[in-house]
Amino acid sequence: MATPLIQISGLEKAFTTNESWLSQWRFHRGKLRRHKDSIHALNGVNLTINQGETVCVVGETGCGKSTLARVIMGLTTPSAGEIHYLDQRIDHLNNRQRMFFRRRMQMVFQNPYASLNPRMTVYQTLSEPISFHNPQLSQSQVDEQIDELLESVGISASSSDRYPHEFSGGQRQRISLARALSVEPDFIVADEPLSALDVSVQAQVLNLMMDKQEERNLSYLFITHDLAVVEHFATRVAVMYLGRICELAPTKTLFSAPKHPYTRALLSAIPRLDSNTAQPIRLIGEVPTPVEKPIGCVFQARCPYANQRCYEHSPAMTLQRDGSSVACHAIEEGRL
Amino acid sequence: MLIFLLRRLVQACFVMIIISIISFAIQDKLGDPVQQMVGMTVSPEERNQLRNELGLNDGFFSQYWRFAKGAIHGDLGTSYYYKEPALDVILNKLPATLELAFCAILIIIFVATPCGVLAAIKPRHLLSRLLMIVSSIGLSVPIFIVAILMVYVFSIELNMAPSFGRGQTTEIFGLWHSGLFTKDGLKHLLLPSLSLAIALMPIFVRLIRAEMMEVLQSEYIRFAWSKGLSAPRIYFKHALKNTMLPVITVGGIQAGTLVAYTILTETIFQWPGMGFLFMDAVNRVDTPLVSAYLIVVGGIFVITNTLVDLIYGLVNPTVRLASHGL
Amino acid sequence: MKYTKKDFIHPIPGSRWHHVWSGFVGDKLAILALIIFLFYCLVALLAPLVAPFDIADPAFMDLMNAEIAPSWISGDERFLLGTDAQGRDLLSVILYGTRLSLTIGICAVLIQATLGICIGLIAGYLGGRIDNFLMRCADIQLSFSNMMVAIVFLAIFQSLFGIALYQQLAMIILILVIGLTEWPLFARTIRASVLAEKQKEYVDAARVMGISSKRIMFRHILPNTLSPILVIFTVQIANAIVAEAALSFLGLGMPATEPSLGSLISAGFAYMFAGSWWICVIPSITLIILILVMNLLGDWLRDHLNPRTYKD
Amino acid sequence: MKIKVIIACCLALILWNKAAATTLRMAFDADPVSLDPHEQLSESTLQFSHLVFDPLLRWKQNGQFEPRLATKWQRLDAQTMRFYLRKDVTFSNGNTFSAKDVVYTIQRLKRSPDFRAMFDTIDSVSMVDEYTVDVHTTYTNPLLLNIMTYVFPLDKAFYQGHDEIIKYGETFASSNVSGTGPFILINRELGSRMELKRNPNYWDKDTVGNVDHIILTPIHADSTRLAALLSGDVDFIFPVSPIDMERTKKMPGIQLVTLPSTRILLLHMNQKRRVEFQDVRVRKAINLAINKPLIVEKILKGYATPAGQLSPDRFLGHINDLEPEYNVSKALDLMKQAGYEKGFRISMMAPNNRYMNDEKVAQAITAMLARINITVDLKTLPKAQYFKEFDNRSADMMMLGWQSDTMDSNNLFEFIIACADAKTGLGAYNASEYCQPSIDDDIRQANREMNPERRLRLLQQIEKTLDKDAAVVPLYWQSLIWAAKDNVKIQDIVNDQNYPHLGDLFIETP
Amino acid sequence: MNLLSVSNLYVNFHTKERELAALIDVSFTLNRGERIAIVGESGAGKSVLGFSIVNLIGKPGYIESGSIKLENKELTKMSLRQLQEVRGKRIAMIFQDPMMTLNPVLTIGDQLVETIRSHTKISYKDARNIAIEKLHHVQIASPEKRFNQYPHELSGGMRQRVIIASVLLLNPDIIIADEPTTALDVTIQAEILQLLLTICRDNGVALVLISHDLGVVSKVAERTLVMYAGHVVEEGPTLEIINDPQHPYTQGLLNALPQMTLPGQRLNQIQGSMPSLAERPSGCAFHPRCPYATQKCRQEQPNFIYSGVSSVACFLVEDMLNEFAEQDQETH
Repeated sequence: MATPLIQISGLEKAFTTNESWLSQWRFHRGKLRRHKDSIHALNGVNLTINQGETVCVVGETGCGKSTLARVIMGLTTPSAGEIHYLDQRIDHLNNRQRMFFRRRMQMVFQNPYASLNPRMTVYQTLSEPISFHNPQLSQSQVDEQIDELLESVGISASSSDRYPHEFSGGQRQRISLARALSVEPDFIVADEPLSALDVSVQAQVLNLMMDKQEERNLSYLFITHDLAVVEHFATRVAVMYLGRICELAPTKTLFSAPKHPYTRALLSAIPRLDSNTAQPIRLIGEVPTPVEKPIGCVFQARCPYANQRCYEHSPAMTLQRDGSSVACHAIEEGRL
Repeated sequence: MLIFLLRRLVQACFVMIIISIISFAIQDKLGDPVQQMVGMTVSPEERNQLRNELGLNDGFFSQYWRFAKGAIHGDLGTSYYYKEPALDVILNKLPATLELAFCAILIIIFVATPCGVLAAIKPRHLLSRLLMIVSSIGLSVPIFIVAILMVYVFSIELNMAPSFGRGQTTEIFGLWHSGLFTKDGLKHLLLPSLSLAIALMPIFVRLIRAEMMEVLQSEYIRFAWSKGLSAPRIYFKHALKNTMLPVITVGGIQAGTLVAYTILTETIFQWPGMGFLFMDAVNRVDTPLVSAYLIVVGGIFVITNTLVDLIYGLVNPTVRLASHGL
Repeated sequence: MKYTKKDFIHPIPGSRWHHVWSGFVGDKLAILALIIFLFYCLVALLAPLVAPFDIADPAFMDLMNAEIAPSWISGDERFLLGTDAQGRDLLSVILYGTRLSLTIGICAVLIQATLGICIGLIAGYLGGRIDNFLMRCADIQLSFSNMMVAIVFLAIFQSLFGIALYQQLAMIILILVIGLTEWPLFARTIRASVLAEKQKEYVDAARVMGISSKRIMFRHILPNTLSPILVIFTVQIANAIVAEAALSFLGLGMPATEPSLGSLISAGFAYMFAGSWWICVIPSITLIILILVMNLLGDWLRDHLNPRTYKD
Repeated sequence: MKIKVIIACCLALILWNKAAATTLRMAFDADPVSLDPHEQLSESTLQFSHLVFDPLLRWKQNGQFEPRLATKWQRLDAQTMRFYLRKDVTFSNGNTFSAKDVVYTIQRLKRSPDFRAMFDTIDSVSMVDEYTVDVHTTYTNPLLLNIMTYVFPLDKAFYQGHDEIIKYGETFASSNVSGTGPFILINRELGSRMELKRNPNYWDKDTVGNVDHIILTPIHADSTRLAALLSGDVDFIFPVSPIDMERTKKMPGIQLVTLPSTRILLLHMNQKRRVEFQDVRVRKAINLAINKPLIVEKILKGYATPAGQLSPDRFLGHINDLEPEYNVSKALDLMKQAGYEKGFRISMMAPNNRYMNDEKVAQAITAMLARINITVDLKTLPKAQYFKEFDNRSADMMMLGWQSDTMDSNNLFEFIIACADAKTGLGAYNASEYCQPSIDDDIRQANREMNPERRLRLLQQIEKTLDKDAAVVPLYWQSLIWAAKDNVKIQDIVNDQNYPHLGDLFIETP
Repeated sequence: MNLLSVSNLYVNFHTKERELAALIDVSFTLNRGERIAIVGESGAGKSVLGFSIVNLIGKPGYIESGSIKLENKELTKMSLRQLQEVRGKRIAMIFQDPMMTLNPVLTIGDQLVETIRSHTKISYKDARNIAIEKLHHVQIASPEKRFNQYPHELSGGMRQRVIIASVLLLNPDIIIADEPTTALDVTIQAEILQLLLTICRDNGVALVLISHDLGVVSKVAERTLVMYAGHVVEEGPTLEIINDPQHPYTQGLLNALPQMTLPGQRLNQIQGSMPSLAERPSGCAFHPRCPYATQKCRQEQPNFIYSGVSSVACFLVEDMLNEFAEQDQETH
């Protein structure tokens, strides 16, 4: 049995949209009241990531998958819930206390054009974290490490004095990965690292990530909307909708037997090359913006199988026979 | 809407309190009101008694409180020179300045907009290149040189327009002496408002051009072209409205500069407005007038800013006043 | 697993500033503007060496030489640009005036920039209430316009402490007033760029690395906001010089004994219609060219670095 | 009040249309601060007094007196003078003018803070009959008639009861006016405009004056004022900056009138603040180092007379052969003798908007003093601030311009040279803090001396002492320069005191 | 006769230093009612091609030479006024980002009605009715309400529907859709594609779909053009291209897709990346990345040849064909 590396339980996050103190005042039924508008990006996420595995989080825009990544990395503080690294709770730590975990957990970002500081050379970009986290290293040791790192991601060490704009998107994403690897982490969160890349280059980066995983026994939390990549890369898949995970299953199980109505619709909607796929399942309406904390099942508004219970109670994750967990009343009740 | 105004009001109060503290500090520090009131012949004992009676020996805050209470009731002290309530003196001169600024704004709007649009839609046209060169130079010539040049050329050499004063005025509704309704008044208005406009025009021409060019690059303009709309429609309906949004914001900011420039223009053209009055008051050390001017100008800024925000909210549907708390 | 040599990807050559520079070399107007500006700077810097007369010399101001026309008119070889009403060599006075104007302009803008950058960075990076408060202040300050504040402040200072003290401190006060009143422009621009930069992932990457906020602000974000700063910097120097000139024209700037370009124009204004046009016209042209050049440079930088200046 | 203004505007409009040809639009550098002729002893107040009031007698251009409201006068004894008043004169509000008004006016003048000093010499005024008054002086006063030119009879019935005089204060008299003068005030916007119309009942029917309507606009800036004349916006301006003279002379249709005035510009060297100035050789050296003719030539373009003494040649005290001397080497020599070969540093203050090119003159002087190694820190201030500083004696060297109110040398000496005495007001403007008791004695004597010969000797004696002591640095007597359109015949009505008799102004209609 | 024929089109970008070629010798035809796709990675020039059809390439691009004929009218030679009549009425466009495509300060209704009224003389009321009908047609609920709303009040998918509605208003012959679903979520993408497909089929409208997503293309287009660095490298029926790609680039592109390998295996990657306009290599633009590149590829530009199922520009294919031909001749 794999050891759990990261454990997330009951994670919630709400953003206030009207920051200004003055704009929080509203007339409500003839009375002046203070009211904070907020968007509920995460509404109770439970997830475990085991050592050496790749968990993919899929979902559409606004489902909270990026927020999840940022909360895990401590870039935003959660409103509620806990995150454990091995057996230490890390969500409430301040910057100094978190420093140890910074070395253990790293992140690769979506936009290769923005994730590297345009005013810093590749060398500077890489040397900063290395010498920051290993102050004992001498200059030559740092240099050596950088050269090694660069070559290991397929960038010639001689180009370390160049600025990011001199590299192509794929190369930059390699440098990003090199930066993440520079502190020798064992867990990497990758937030849509491929979506800004061309198809031919996507393959390069994905290959590199897989190589590194093999090489260093890394665990990935891979966030994407591209199901084709997921199918290829993931050990387990979590499908998110409106800040909740609605289905969590091993990859094969998910793709062969999707259970949650949303997962089904999502899978059917992928335009595949083989022409024999069925008609996509149409969903009603659009993804709503979670201004109010949702009551009941998050998918109720677009679900063709929703009943009264779905509107009132939110379903709990239940383990299915084939190893997947689904949060759906309809499945629980055997309606689906 | 109500909340928006309420927010503005809070902000306005904040601004006005700061301004009033400053103006009170001036009044307090500059000159001895007792001396101004009774002249040299009164003995020091009598003066001190008078000071006590007037409360001038109290602490700063109680004095300020009194000043603020007076200010709320429109009492900003009495001008030493005019021997009238300072606020009255300034409000008497306000129409002149407002007319000057108003005409300058009109000129700016009606000249800068077409120029900026032309320069944006035909950037390679000879005329628009010329326009940009002229506006570059215009940006670099300080307003006082412009004004001097205007007087020299149009008044002295060509004798086309009078060089100073407001000319003949008529009274409207019994509260406003306007120079807008007589030929003489308009003639007097010509040079000052023109030089004021010329000083601010280049900023707007360039701003409108830059914004327009950017808007013209945008996807929705391309989409409008792809829909086969006519060019004027695209330029004036689709592009101009979007162009005007930042222009309005900057316009609001430039209102402050406009007021500052009226001081220069009024000084050169002897325009009997607030700015001229202010410089005079400074030279005469007429402190109540100086501080009253500060307060009035502060009020004007607060009002213009509110108006600009309102207009912005009306023109731009994405900034609903709701997000300001409608 | 190591990649074979063949797999290495070589980056695209060429540097960031390269195309800016090559564009610059291609633009004759920009080169001309830069040359003129450098010339001004050089002249201002070397005024004591370049000026034909030493303005500190008691013999410098000789009424005997008053109002001599420029040498090409009067034929007087001693005074290339003629003399002013006090018999001072106009060339020397203009050289020193340019030096003074530029000093005031640059120092004032340095103050603006320092203040604006700090406030902008703090407001943009920290956000929230602090941001709200600082930007409200900036809005208010901005809507009052620096000219207005400067006029009022200088006028008050003059009446409060008397002109005597004012004239001693004129330069410092001018620098402070112009410097302290225009910070919002910098602050807003910096804040806007910081907000834009903060969204970018390299900032998050740095945070994930555990790098301190201060270091992120100054080492990571600040260098990336430099291009708008550079543009504003250039344009603001021009504006500061104009502001100083306008204030001097109103009699609120440099005293006649220590003339900047603005006070030279102001003093020469009286002679404008009297035939001695050069006393006013030559400093005016000097000023206009200086400002024009700065504006052209600013324009050029704006076009090529293409930053977004402040906007709501 | 508003209605009044409207009516006035309408009236002005009507008048404008009816008699546009005889409207005089004039621009002066200042307008009267108050309508009360006794509130301030200033040029603009007196100019206004000559418009709306009439004096008992006034100066003619040739220096003679011209009877106005007093038809004739006669000395009864050493201390009494009798004035016979004009009959059939009415005030603008219809009240008739009589001796009671004169008595009332002189009594009020004696209360005025500004005029009090001048009228101290008058002990009392008595009414002999309806149209005769006797003026009694405390001692024999040779200048009584000179003083009487400042008596502009007020309407007693109009003013009495609310006639307090408050400087810079708001009083009845400061905003209401009733005089016998050639013009009636119809509209006034302080600081920007004043309108007057001809008094239809004016007593002087023989005058050639045909101005029906006057619009006075104060314009501070020399160039703007001149521009207004050149662009035809006004008909008559004062003053014209000497700088602009060359150009103005060339303009067709514009005439310039200049008169040497009696206003002396001088520098005070404060002996209390600086020990150096207590040395007569230093003072002499400073006098020698300043090239007065050059200042006059270059800065004032010749529109002034270099001065080697205080009294202009019109005054009794003037000594013909006392010319300004300029000699730097001699000055350096004197400095050496005094032990200040290396010079010293002094502060100096001058106004920058009071006298003709005052700031530039002051700058030129600093340059000249630098030649004898005296470094001058010059500050120039607007007049509102300058005179406060002057009263405080804030600088080592200060500039002053003085015009004798009585058109007599002794007035200069009393205020500028006499030892300061707060009680009598003597030496009130003596910023030199120079005190020479012998001069004080001479001044006192000259004040009572009726014999012109002896008086002449006394006054010249003072000038000689001053020259010997180099007590102050007399610079020059400033000229007055007016400009007008050709058809405005100002040359007949201007005078060296700068109170143009606009009632007598004739404007040619084309 | 072809509805649209593009032949030998060259498009350049004007820069200070030199002219950069964005499209090189591009030719293709489009028949009435046909749906074709232009596929390529970013920088391949596919959007430029789309925009150049209606002569809407943004500055500093311009058509250097070549012809674009709509039926027999030459579009490149038209005046602006004539072009404006073609745009919208005959050829309509759908843009990539629905968030940016609608004018933020005008209501949906305004933008729809003005499109109709600028091409046909018709009263506001009638135009409004048509607009509402079309909104209904693209499955927008309560179109009357939407009519008076501003774009920012709608979601992305809704906006793209509005854009499609506005394109349909004048029943154009051709719709050019430039990555119409890239900015949308998968579920919405499926719907929009479905909608587009239905509309084209039902009304006999020809569609030019510009996309980088082969999956999308395979669902919609009948014929596909593959572009690389300003060239069309392969053209043919979509199914043929997907099942039997000829050009090494097309092969690489398809092989790089994750579904082409077993899960957990290394993907078949192409080395390197697309060159920028300024650094286009000599000869065949693909040669630095091509595993089969020869000396000839580095020096010469391959011609477009028909290989049985599709047309390809590749020396490898050419050589192979020649070999076959020789073998053929030999066997004969």
